[in-house]
Amino acid sequence: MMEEDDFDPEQIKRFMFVNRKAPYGTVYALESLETVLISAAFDQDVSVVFIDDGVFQLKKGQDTKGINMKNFSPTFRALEGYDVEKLYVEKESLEARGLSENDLVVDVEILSTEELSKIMAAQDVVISN
Amino acid sequence: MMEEDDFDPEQIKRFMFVNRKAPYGTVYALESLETVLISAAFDQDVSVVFIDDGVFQLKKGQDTKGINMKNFSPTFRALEGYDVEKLYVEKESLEARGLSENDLVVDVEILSTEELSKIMAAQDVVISN
Amino acid sequence: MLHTVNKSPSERNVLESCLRLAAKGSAILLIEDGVYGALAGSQAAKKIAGRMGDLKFYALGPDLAARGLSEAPLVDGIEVVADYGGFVDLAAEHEAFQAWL
Amino acid sequence: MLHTVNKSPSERNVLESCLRLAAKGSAILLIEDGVYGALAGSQAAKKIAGRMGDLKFYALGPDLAARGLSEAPLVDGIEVVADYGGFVDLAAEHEAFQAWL
Amino acid sequence: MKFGILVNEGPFTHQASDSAYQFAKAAVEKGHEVMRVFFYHDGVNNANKLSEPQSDDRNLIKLWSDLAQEHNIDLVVCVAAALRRGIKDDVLAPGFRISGLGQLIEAGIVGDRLIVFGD
Amino acid sequence: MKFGILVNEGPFTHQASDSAYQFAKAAVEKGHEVMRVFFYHDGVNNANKLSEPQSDDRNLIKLWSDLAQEHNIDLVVCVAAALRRGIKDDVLAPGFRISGLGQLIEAGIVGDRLIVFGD
Repeated sequence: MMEEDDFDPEQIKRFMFVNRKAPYGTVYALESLETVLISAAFDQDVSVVFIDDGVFQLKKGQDTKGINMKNFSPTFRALEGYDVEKLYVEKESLEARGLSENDLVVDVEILSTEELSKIMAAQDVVISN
Repeated sequence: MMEEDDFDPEQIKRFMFVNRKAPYGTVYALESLETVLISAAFDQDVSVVFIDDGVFQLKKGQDTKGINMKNFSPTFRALEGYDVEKLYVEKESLEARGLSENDLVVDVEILSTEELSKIMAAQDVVISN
Repeated sequence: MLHTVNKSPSERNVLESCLRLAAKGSAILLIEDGVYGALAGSQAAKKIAGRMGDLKFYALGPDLAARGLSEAPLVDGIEVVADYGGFVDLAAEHEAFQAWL
Repeated sequence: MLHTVNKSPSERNVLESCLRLAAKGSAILLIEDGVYGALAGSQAAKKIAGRMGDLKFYALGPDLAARGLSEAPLVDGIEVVADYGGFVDLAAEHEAFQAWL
Repeated sequence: MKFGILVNEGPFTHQASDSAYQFAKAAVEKGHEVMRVFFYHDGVNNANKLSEPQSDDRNLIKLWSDLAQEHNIDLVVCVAAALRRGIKDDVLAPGFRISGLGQLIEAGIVGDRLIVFGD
Repeated sequence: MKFGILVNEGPFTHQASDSAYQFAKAAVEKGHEVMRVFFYHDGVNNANKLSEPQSDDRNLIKLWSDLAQEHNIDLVVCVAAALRRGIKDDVLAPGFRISGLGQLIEAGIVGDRLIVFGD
């Protein structure tokens, strides 16, 4: 963890984007993804976390024609091309919703609550919505 | 319950305003109260219900100076002057929050879930927020 | 009475409150994020099943599809409403309407 | 890490998620409708008490007062932060910040 | 049948306005009347004509304006909620008008059903 | 200490903007620097100068403008979120500017803390 006194503008910070909300019912999931894409240009240590209903953002098979919105779930697959490769999903959140890794549109790292808790505690900047 | 076919514009309808949200964290409680006040001018059969966190709207002793908002809880006492006299509180919601009738700013009718359920089912127009 | 529930049952207490207070004989339509409540096997599924005898349950098809749930197993007895026209029909058939928000 | 929770625990699952994932040694400040979580005797109170040993809990005074809770009994061990200056102090003392929304 | 509709949330942030629009459109397509859509709370932001969504996204403000024009639907924005949130005649999209909360109560009295969408 | 602040919700509907304002005010009063307040999602509505609350209510837009002017705080409205919601230069209150999401990331990099308020 960075100390106040020796802040170095060249130093890379750990940015974590926390997604706890389902897609489409609200716009937070989509607009958070837009922020993640922008953050990629800043050469920081970026991770994106999906917990609680946020895991539903990654569900395969979304078809939004009937609600007249844009299906943005394919964009998660584009993150790798932006060098955003740390996608974390909490195992407990996934299982509580009857989902498994095979149900997700993109490869993610599935973590226990304790593992995720440690990673969250090590962040410099946490952006939630 | 009114039938479609014999709608009479002179007939009085049952309007119920349902409050499920706490005050100040969001504006719904305040703006719902503004609607109740306006509805009083229309000579309808108006009731106002407080369930779940909505019961917190009626808590005595609110002091909003520190958050720079207007304390609107005294307005509930003014409802009687507008002939809005049916204020219902669900007993279960009140007790789950450790509150009793003495904690409330205004006289209300405290109903069991079953009693309230029957009254709700008999409404013509339900306005929630 | 037709009730709508538009919140995920794992995020908020909306479905729970609706199930507690909806009177026997009324209908509940799950819309928007409320359709997550229709998924079989969850905590919410048990609560819905517990009132399947005296309430009628629906879930809005376009909202299920948007969330990738068209093929997902739903609680037994929940009827999928194909489109917004079906929502309108339900609203017309029932004498009044209550949104649980 | 300083965490804030701004939702009532009876309406949403925010406090619960925060308690599950906040790492040992971090602090949790209840603000806005989150201060209802500080009330003694509730379901949430038990969950907070269960982590009182390894987390530090605070509740924002102005938000308690606005909701008529200045005199209400709080969960043992929750410290009331007198004003927004106290919130700023907490944010400065902890190396990072996470809002649970 | 005569429907009134209440929209409590603004465009984009919550699905409420989308759902209400789809409901209203389906209702008129089925031959029902949508006598009024009342916009309250953040719902008043649905009337902001400056809104300019991305080209591949739906434009809810325009959708409402067009539906209202085509089917003679009364789109009413609550004056008190709108003043707070800066929705005034300067930015009002076609087909919307600003009026009082009484218009909501009236929709409840005159309409056969009041359908509510919110957060 | 150098604070960045993120506001995710508009004025009045959620307490987020109030809490953020009180935090920012307290921070500068304690001698800290608030380098930037970034308005995202419905937060962009905090910049709408047409907002006219009742006379006995707080005017959050004016409070933000005044605080920014007094303490030289950079108030940045996200351009993408603002376009969707119809917040443009025509209605922008004094002290606010419209810019990209990069300004939020930059606040995270340059500031010592990023404090987030939302729904």
